[in-house]
Order: sequence, then C-alpha cells, then structure tokens
Amino acid sequence: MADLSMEIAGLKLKNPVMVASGTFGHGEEYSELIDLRKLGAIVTKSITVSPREGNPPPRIVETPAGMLNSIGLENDGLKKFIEEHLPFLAKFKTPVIANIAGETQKEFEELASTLSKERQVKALEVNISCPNVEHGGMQFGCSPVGTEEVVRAVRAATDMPLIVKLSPNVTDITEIAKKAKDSGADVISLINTVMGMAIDAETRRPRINRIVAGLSGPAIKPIALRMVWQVAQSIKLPVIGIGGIMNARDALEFFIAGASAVQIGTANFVDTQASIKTIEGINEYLDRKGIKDIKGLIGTLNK
Amino acid sequence: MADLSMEIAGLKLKNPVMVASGTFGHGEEYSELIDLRKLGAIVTKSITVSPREGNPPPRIVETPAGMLNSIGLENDGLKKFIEEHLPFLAKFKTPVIANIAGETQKEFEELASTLSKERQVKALEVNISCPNVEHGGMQFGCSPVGTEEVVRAVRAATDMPLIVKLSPNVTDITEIAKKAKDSGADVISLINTVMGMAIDAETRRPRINRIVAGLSGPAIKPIALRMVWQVAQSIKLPVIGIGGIMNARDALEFFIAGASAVQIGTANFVDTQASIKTIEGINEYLDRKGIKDIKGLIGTLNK
Amino acid sequence: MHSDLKYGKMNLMIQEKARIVEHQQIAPNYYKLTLLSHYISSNTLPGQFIEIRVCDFTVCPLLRRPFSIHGTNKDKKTIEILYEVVGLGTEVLTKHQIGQELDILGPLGNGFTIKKKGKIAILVSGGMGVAPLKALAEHIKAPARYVFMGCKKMDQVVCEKDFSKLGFEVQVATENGSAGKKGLVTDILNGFIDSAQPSELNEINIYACGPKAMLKAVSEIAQQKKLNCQISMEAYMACGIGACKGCAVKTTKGMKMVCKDGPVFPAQEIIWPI
Amino acid sequence: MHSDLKYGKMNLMIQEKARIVEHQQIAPNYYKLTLLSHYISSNTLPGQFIEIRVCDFTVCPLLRRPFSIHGTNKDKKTIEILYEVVGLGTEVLTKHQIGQELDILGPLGNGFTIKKKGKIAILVSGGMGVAPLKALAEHIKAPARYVFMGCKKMDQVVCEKDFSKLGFEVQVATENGSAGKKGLVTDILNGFIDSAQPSELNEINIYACGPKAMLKAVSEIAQQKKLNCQISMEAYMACGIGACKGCAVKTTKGMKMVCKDGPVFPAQEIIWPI
Ligand SMILES: Cc1cc2nc3c(=O)[nH]c(=O)nc-3n(C[C@H](O)[C@H](O)[C@H](O)COP(=O)(O)OP(=O)(O)OC[C@H]3O[C@@H](n4cnc5c(N)ncnc54)[C@H](O)[C@@H]3O)c2cc1C
Ligand SMILES: Cc1cc2nc3c(=O)[nH]c(=O)nc-3n(C[C@H](O)[C@H](O)[C@H](O)COP(=O)(O)OP(=O)(O)OC[C@H]3O[C@@H](n4cnc5c(N)ncnc54)[C@H](O)[C@@H]3O)c2cc1C
Ligand SMILES: Cc1cc2nc3c(=O)[nH]c(=O)nc-3n(C[C@H](O)[C@H](O)[C@H](O)COP(=O)(O)O)c2cc1C
Ligand SMILES: Cc1cc2nc3c(=O)[nH]c(=O)nc-3n(C[C@H](O)[C@H](O)[C@H](O)COP(=O)(O)O)c2cc1C
Ligand code: FES
Ligand code: FES
Repeated sequence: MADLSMEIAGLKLKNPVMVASGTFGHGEEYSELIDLRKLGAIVTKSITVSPREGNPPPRIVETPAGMLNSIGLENDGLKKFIEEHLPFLAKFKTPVIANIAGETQKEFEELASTLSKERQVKALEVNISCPNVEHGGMQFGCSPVGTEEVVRAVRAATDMPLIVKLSPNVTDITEIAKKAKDSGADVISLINTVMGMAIDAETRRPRINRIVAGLSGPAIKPIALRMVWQVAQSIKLPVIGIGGIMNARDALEFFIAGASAVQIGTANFVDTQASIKTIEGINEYLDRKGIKDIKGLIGTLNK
Repeated sequence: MADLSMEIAGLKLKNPVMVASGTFGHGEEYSELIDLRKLGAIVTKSITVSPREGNPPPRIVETPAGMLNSIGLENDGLKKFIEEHLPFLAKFKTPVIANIAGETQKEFEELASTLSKERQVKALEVNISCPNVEHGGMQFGCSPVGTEEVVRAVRAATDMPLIVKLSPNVTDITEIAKKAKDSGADVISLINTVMGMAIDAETRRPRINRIVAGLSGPAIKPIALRMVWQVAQSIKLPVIGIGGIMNARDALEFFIAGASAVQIGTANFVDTQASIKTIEGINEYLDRKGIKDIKGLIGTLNK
Repeated sequence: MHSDLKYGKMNLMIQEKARIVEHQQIAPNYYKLTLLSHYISSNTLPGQFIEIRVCDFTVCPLLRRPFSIHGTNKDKKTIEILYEVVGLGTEVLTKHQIGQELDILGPLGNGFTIKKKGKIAILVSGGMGVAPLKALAEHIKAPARYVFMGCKKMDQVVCEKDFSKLGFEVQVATENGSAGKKGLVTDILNGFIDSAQPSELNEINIYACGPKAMLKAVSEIAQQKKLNCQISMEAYMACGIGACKGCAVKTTKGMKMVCKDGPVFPAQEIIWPI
Repeated sequence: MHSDLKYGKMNLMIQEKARIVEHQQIAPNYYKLTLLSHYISSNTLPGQFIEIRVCDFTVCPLLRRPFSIHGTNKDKKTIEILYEVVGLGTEVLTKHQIGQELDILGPLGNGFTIKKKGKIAILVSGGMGVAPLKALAEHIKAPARYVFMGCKKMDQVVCEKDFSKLGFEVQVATENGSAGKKGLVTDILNGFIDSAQPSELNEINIYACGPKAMLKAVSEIAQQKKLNCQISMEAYMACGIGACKGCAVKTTKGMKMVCKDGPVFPAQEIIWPI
C-alpha cells in the first residue's frame, strides 16, 4: 500500500480524495451508502449566512457526458449548519472543509470568522465561482478585483487553511489564481462549473428555469485538467483538481498535471461508490507502478 | 416542405446548415460520400498565406463526448487553395465560405483581399480563435483590442459578407462580439474549440504533443449554445451557431437560441451523413410543427 | 381513531448490481423489467422508487434514471419496473437482456400514506402513472376500490387485470376513444364525484400518479371538493437521495425535494405550476 | 521490367450499415468479427481498413475506430476484422452480437504495393499487426514466403494456419518464450538476414505491421541492409478519410496522413520517433 497521506497548507488528509461541494449535501444522505471515514475530506454544500431557498425548478438537466445545474445555493444557512449538520459530520472524524458563499464581502467575513471557531472545520473553501446566483458568486470570481476583495476579507477573518475555488469562465485563469494567491489564499481549487445552456426544442423552453446554468461532469474534464495544469505551472500554491473526475484514472491525470488533491462531484450521482473506488484505484495504480508515495506523482507530466 | 432558405448579410443560402472549418477539408474527401450540392455552405479549412505543415503528432484524442485537436492549421496555403481546391469546390455551386487565419494583421489583409477577388468565394470567415498556433489565432480573439485590429483590417480589404469566428475562451463573449461588430463584422460565428487537455496516466505523457488543445464535439454543446444565446441577446447581428451539433435536434436548439445558421463540425467524423441528416431533420421538424419558414424559429425561446 | 399507515422512509437504501430475470415489451413503447434484489424486494413501500444506471460502460447517458417500483415478489426476491421509452436513457434500457446486470440504487423516497379512514379509495393514473399505483393497490383495504386510468390510446392501457384481481373497479379513458371513454381521466373522476352522495365525499381518498398536467387537474378537483388526495410527483433527478437539491418542487412548506421528501406529496401542498 | 501491383486508392469509399454474421473470441482479448458488406467485400485491397462506429446510441465513445480488413470473402460478401480489446471502443465492440448491424466506413487508405521484383517475401507482424498481413498474404506470389510473428505470449499467436495454408513458413517469437523463440520478432528477422547470402538480400521484400517500436526497429534493419520494406502505420484517427489532418506522421516528404496517404508507407520515408 502506497502512502496516500497529504498535507496541504497545514490541512492533514489521510488521502487526497475529497467530495466536491454541492454534490454530497452535508454527508447525511451518503452516510447510508459509503463509509465517510474513508474519504480524504468532505467539502460541504456552500453555506450562506441566511438560509436560501434556491432557484425555481427545473434546476438540472443532463447533457452529453455532463449535466447542467442551477441550484442557486439552496441551503439551511450558517446557524443551522453549525447546530445540525456539523455535529453529524463531526462523528466521522473526516476533515470537514466548509465551503462558504457570501453575497457581499461582509457576508464572507462573517461566514469565515464564525466557522473558524468550529473545531470540526479544518479548512475553508471560498466559493467565488457559483454561476447560479444574482449576487456574489461568479461576479467575484471572474475578475481579479472581485477575487482580491473577497479573499482579503476572508483571509483577515480566519487563520485556517484558505482554499479559493475558481470559476473556469474566464479568459486567463492564471491571472485570477495569482490574484487569489497575492490576496492570501493558501490553496487554489478548480474548477467550478462552466456556464452552459440547453433548450427543449419540442417546447422551445429552456431546460433550466434560469436559462443559463453550470455544466459539470466528464464533458468538462479536459477543460478542468487544462486549467489545473496552467495554474500549477504558474503559481507556487497547492492546487485541488475538480471537474469530471469519474474514477482513479481521471484523478491520476490531475495529480500528474500538478494537483495535490482532487474532488469528486457529479460522479457521486452516477455511482455513490465513486469516491471510494477512486481511492482504491489510486492505490492500485501506485502499487503497480512501484510508486511509494502519491506525492511522488504530483506534477510529473513527461513533456 | 418548409422554406429553409436564408439570407445572412447578403449571403444567400438554400438552407442554413454549413460544414465547419477544419472538419471537412476542402470538400474533396467528403464529395465521395455526400452530395455537396445539398449543403447550405461549405466553410473551408483555415487558409493561411503560406502553406503550413501543422503541429507534430499526436494531434487528436477522444475525450468524454468530445475530442481534442491540435492540428495547427495544416493547409496548402493561399496560392494552392485558389489554384487547386477552389476550382474543385466551384463545381458544386454550393456557396464557399473561405475561412482565413493570419499570423498578423497584414496577413489577414492579404488573405481577405486576394480571396475577395474569387467569384466562387461568397463570404469570408475570419478565424481569430484558433487555440493551436503560436502566433495569431486566439491571441487576437481573446481580447477586444486584438479583435478590433484584425476585423478592421479585413473589413478594409473586402466587400464580402464578413463573418468573425469567436473563441469561447473568454470571460465575456458579448464584449468581444460587440467589438467585432463595431469593427465591421457582418456576422458572428461561434464557437471555436474550448481549450482543454488530456494525459495518458500510464505513460504520464500528454495525449497531444502541444499539451493544450481544442475541445470540440457534443461535450461543448451547452457552452456553445449559451454563448450563441448571449451574443444573440446582446447585439443585432446574425449569428452562426457552432459547437457539438450532431443532429437536427441539436441544430434546432441553436436556431431557437437565436442563430440564423449552424455549422456541423466534429459530427462529420462520427457520421459522414450528419450534415445531410440535419437538413432533413430540420425539415421534418418544421413540417411537424407547422412552421412554414425556418426564419420563424430564430430566437423564439419561450422564457 | 384511525391511525394511517404512514409509509415514510423507514428502510435503508443500497446500491447493488441486480440481475435481470425478465424483460419484455408489453405494449408499443412499454416494457416490464424484473430484477433480482433480495434486499429491495422485501424492503419496499408502495410509492418508493429506484434509480437505475441504464448503461455502465458509457458516461452518456450519465445520470441514473428514476423508476417507480411496480411490484415486488418476496418469494422470488424480485422487483418489477414498468417503463415507457421516452428518450435516450429508456431507449438504452430496452437493450438489456435477461441474465445481464443493472446497477440500481434504492429503495428511494417516501411512499404513499395509506389512509385507514375513508371507505372509498380512488387511484388515478395517467400513462405510466400506473406503475407505482399497482404496487399501492396491493395494500389498499378500503371496501370500495376504484382505478381510473387515463391513456393516450388503447395500446397503452395496461395492468387492468392486476387491478381487477385486487378487487378494483377499473374505468378507462383514452384520448382518442379507442378504449373506454373518450376523453381525459379527470372526466371520469369528475363524473364519479358529481354523482357521489355528499356523505360519500368524506370517505374518498385519492392516490394519483401521472403527468404534471393531470396531477394538477386532479389536485384542483380534490381541493375544490376538499377531498383527501396524495400525488406522486416526477422531476428530473441527479442524486435521487436528497443531496444535490436538483429535483426541487415548490410547496406550501417551502422547497421540497421530490426524491427525498417525495415523490408522494399531499396534493394541497404543491404550488402549481411547477 | 517488373511492374509492381501498386494498390493505390482506386476504389471509392462508402458508409453503410453492415450486419454481423460472426463474432467470436479467438484468444484472450482477441476477437474476430465478420460483417456482411457486398461492396467492400469485393472492393478491397490488402492493407486497407474500415472505420467502425462501435456504438450508435451514444456519443461516448464518439469517434469511429479504425480496423484493418483481415480478410474478404467475395462469395459470401463478407469482410473480416481481427481485433484486440485495448480500451473503451474495442470493449464496446465486443458487446455486439450476430444479427446486429454496425455502421462502417470504407474501404479506406492505400494498401500495400505488392512487389513483383524479388523472390523472397517476408511478412513481419507484431501483435495485432497480423490483421492486415493475412489479407496481404493471399496476394503474394513470391516463391519464398515467410511470416515472422512477434507476440507477447502463446495465447496471442493467431492465424498461423492461415499463413501455412498459403505456403508461408511461419516463425514465431514470444516475449516470454511460451511459443516459438523467446525474444522479439526482430531477432528472427535479424537472424534470417544474417544467414542470408548477399545475393539473396536483393531479393527480399519486407511487409510489416505492428506496434510503433517494432516498426521502427524493422525499418532500421531494412535501412541498414538496404532492403525494400513497407510498413503499415497506426495513428489515432478522427475522420479516417484525410479531411481533419489529425492522423499526421512526419515523413521525408513532409507531413502525411496515415488514413489517406497511408496506412502503408515505404519504411525509409518515416521520420522516427513519431
Ligand atoms: C420518482 C419517479 C418515478 C418514476 N417512475 C417511472 C416509472 O415507473 N416508469 C416510467 O416509465 N417512468 C418513470 N419515471 C420517469 C422516468 O424517470 C423518465 O421517463 C426517464 O428518466 C426518462 O429518461 P430518458 O433518458 O429516456 O429521457 P430523456 O431523454 O432524459 O427525456 C425525455 C423526456 O422525458 C423528460 N424526463 C426526463 N427525465 C424525467 C424525470 N425524471 N421525470 C420526468 N420527466 C423526465 C424530459 O424532460 C424529456 O421531455 C419516474 C420519474 C420519477 C421522478
Ligand atoms: C489503420 C489502422 C488499422 C488498425 N487495424 C487494427 C486491427 O486490425 N485490429 C486491431 O485490434 N486494432 C487495429 N488498429 C488499432 C485500433 O484502431 C485501436 O486499437 C482502437 O481504435 C482502440 O480503441 P479503444 O477505444 O479500444 O482504445 P482507446 O481507449 O481509445 O485507447 C487505448 C489505447 O490504444 C491507443 N490507441 C487508440 N486508438 C489508436 C489508434 N487508432 N492507433 C493506435 N493506437 C491507438 C491509445 O493511445 C491507448 O493507449 C488499427 C489502427 C489503425 C490506425
Ligand atoms: C448539483 C451541483 C451543485 C453544486 N453546488 C455547488 C456549491 O454549492 N458550491 C460550490 O462551490 N460548487 C458547487 N458545485 C460545483 C462542484 O463542486 C464542482 O466544482 C463541479 O461540479 C465540477 O466538478 P464535477 O464535474 O466533478 O461535478 C455544484 C455542482 C453540482 C453538479
Ligand atoms: C480537427 C479540427 C480542426 C479544426 N480546424 C479549424 C480551422 O482550421 N479553422 C477554424 O476556424 N476552426 C477549426 N476547427 C473548429 C471547428 O470549426 C468548430 O468551430 C469546432 O470544432 C466546434 O464545433 P464542433 O463541436 O461541431 O466540432 C477545427 C475543429 C476540429 C475538430
Ligand atoms: S435528485 Fe438530488 S436532491 Fe433529489
Ligand atoms: S483521420 Fe482525419 S486526416 Fe486522417
């Protein structure tokens, strides 16, 4: 068995496979189906200050090798997260990464400072990349200025490892990543969903109520991998790879491209065991290749 | 039979289904397999001033519901296009749209003015969106300034309908589209390929020699449709929809989103009959829906 | 006091490979699929569903597809699915043959609450809505039992015998009149209600499943006449277990998830149009 | 003067649905597929290939997969494909059964040029490289005919009898020594050349197909000894007909397309590594 443990900006993981925000709820549902203890970390659904009802349905639709979603950050809000969901997650001893989404700089501050007091939360992931909300979200993550604003505010409010989750809907991802770094990010995670759209030609109606939505799943894997590689090449911060990872082979591509960890998102819907199988498959690969430690694989693309 | 004819900025088409640049050569190969006369228009492989050898192999690889390519604009050059390929295409009386790619503003000028003299060429499509070349290509298409530079130059050199083909690898596609319009474009076509990457985990080598390549095929359809919709909403120019169109149902989504025509790219590889079947399928749909004229479908999304 | 049989989520879900033991076309575009599942066959409540991965070698189709449990056989350890081919996923499903395995997730959702109060049970189905209602029918003990089935045409009238055997009176409406009454299933329902004694109305429990437009119409009838009515909703689903928040439906109690809070809801809770 | 049988592109290609008439596993991971194709069965040159759409209901796998024509039967109107399962596309191909149809495009590419000059024909195959070489063997009339086959292990040694029947002397090398000589097929080739009379060397024509490393080694041997040698190349393909410029290979005459200019090239034209 190879060594899968990883330390990212002080965040200790027994393995570098996490579940992605918004695709795993707060773990309650999946706990019936998989052993949460086996996961490297659990990234929560985005937490907002106040509870959010989310967007009107329809919210999801399948596309070729992918899906569109426009959930609109439906969640119970900060208070209920701490009172109800966090105690549940705490039982499993798997590091919890709280994903936070503010509409304003101030909300981000509040989320960060409040959650930093929770012992069970081991890191924060700042969602400046949600395409499905009116305020905040991608508005921040698609400009260097917006990125700086949010990241500085969160940095001032927390001592925890600070992960900034980037949107792929930009001309130059490295510019945003650099800005995040300079503003205090410890880790860059990417990608959030790609803006997309689908229409029902029979009814001529948009498949998603808000028309434009976020594309995830295998379809976007090449885009995600490219951006992870670009960011890993251009800045000296650990990178978490997200986007279309269905299995160990996909995950390995991200490590080779420079990721220090990966997150499994849409794949959880397709196969509830996807995260566990990915961990097993990485192990098998490393053993087969005689690689003793996954850290020896990171950023080893043979050009 | 519904009326499929379309006039786009003076370019007369018997139907609005074209084949996309780079996926149909100069028509020679496909002429053995389909009746070129049935196509709305044939967009040539990008033509450069001098012949180009293209990028070293491997140049293509399949991805989930898509493919990456880094051909690098391999083509015989302007002279040979006019002497050899154009006479062949002329035989079919299907409008030829010459897709041009310069490394510099001057090259674009030369291409435009030379090709404008050819009676068989009915319009120019300006490729400022190729992700697979060192000079020119996406460098132009990913900034408003670069877009303006090229489009102005070409506009000055031609009286033909001027189609500008945009890159999706930008933060705000409407900004680029507006700049293209203001600089003299008659028509916007989009999207070119999305920058992506793939790695062979077994060998740890990039699947494509130049590492980063262009993603096409069904995987990108939601992205293309979204951008067509955004551009059609924001500027008053005809739009040609491109990206992942495999059949009539896909094409119809683009018309409903606001496209006046579509181009079939990667689908030609999967099914040589894809373009013809798309035309037939559109006809069948319009008849079934009792729509007499395809123009009545454009931009009719029920929000 | 009567205590209702509240079939909430009291069974755990599992993901497993289930062998196909039967798979046949029962009408144009309608198929019946029987799967071997020790666990689900004996842990299912009427109205619950499973999610099937319709093809495991490709990511297109990608998401699992939800199907109501149409029947269970505890002795044979099997569960039955009744499905209609409407798109890629169901098309691909038809290609699977006896002996092959399908990856399934279930049982999911909350079933119907079987009302003890009320002597008249009316099952209202539209098209494939018949699928969960047959499973429900086996549990209904009300003395007067009716099924009103609405279908496009004769071909699609299925399961009549199953209901008859269970002592249900079956009334059919088809849109083109090729079987039963010509018209909509709500015509039958309205007719029934109009000719009912006022005292009987209190005894009616409606259980409905079908297309949205039909469910809406049934709900409106029920609400007008103040009849007890439960409806089983459909929504596009990703996770199927309440984690993704994709299958939302607006209710008087806020957004609810069809997969986890439903698919069965009290009719009056749904805010139409959804 | 001898005039070579130059098998250039002199047949038109078509796209059609071809019925599967046989499909069997002939070794671990090796399958033989027989398709009904009136046109291609009587219009194919040795070394040409077809592109198969391995699954028509999904876009993943998306692109057609190229396979050499392994044999044709003009009477039965069939063509044969020999393939190895290496990934998703070939895995999916195995699922197709007799009676089903596959969408094929062909015949594609240029075949081998059968050299009239030279008394000794040597076919050098590595792994699945045997597929087109068997089709070629039927056309070779040189008095001395050899096949040197390189395989990983005994299991993968296929088609020996086909070649024997055609009067070829078969020599096998396996990497683990489980059949024939232990070693590489180039060991056999080197041995043959080393023990040949200088006058014989002029008589040799080599036709090779197999993995790149093998083709490179064979090419180098041929170049050193100035032997006539043709190799059939592989490349990842999209269109298969010369339109996309995806399957490029560097040659002394510039970039060439494996699908249209090849797949067979004079060995000395390829610039290694590709
Ligand atoms: C709880 C539940 C139980 C169901 N039970 C059954 C059943 O027993 N038998 C049966 O035949 N069908 C049932 N359905 C519907 C079934 O899930 C869909 O028909 C199926 O997923 C369509 O897949 P597809 O790929 O063939 O169609 P697609 O190509 O995805 O879509 C075809 C059409 O069906 C619509 N559609 C797709 N998915 C759904 C969905 N989940 N709900 C409603 N409409 C959808 C699309 O909008 C589109 O108009 C149920 C749905 C739910 C939510
Ligand atoms: C002209 C030509 C003739 C061929 N004839 C035969 C034949 O007769 N029998 C046979 O078994 N195979 C043949 N091949 C190879 C065959 O096309 C590939 O094995 C097949 O396309 C792999 O598809 P896949 O989806 O199973 O593998 P993938 O999952 O796509 O890939 C698996 C592995 O195979 C490699 N690969 C994929 N496609 C090709 C390709 N086109 N050429 C070389 N390597 C590839 C990949 O890089 C990867 O390492 C031929 C290829 C060419 C170009
Ligand atoms: C249904 C759904 C909901 C999501 N919700 C969130 C969210 O609340 N916060 C967030 O940062 N990302 C959210 N995401 C994005 C994912 O975390 C992930 O970045 C993206 O889906 C790409 O990964 P994948 O292709 O593996 O799914 C969501 C994705 C999906 C599909
Ligand atoms: C192999 C290949 C080569 C291409 N070459 C060109 C080109 O030379 N010029 C150009 O403007 N676009 C080129 N494109 C982009 C296509 O024209 C089209 O914009 C893109 O592929 C998206 O459409 P699709 O998904 O239908 O393929 C190429 C695409 C492919 C797949
Ligand atoms: S389908 Fe995911 S919450 Fe219902
Ligand atoms: S595969 Fe398209 S040119 Fe060869």
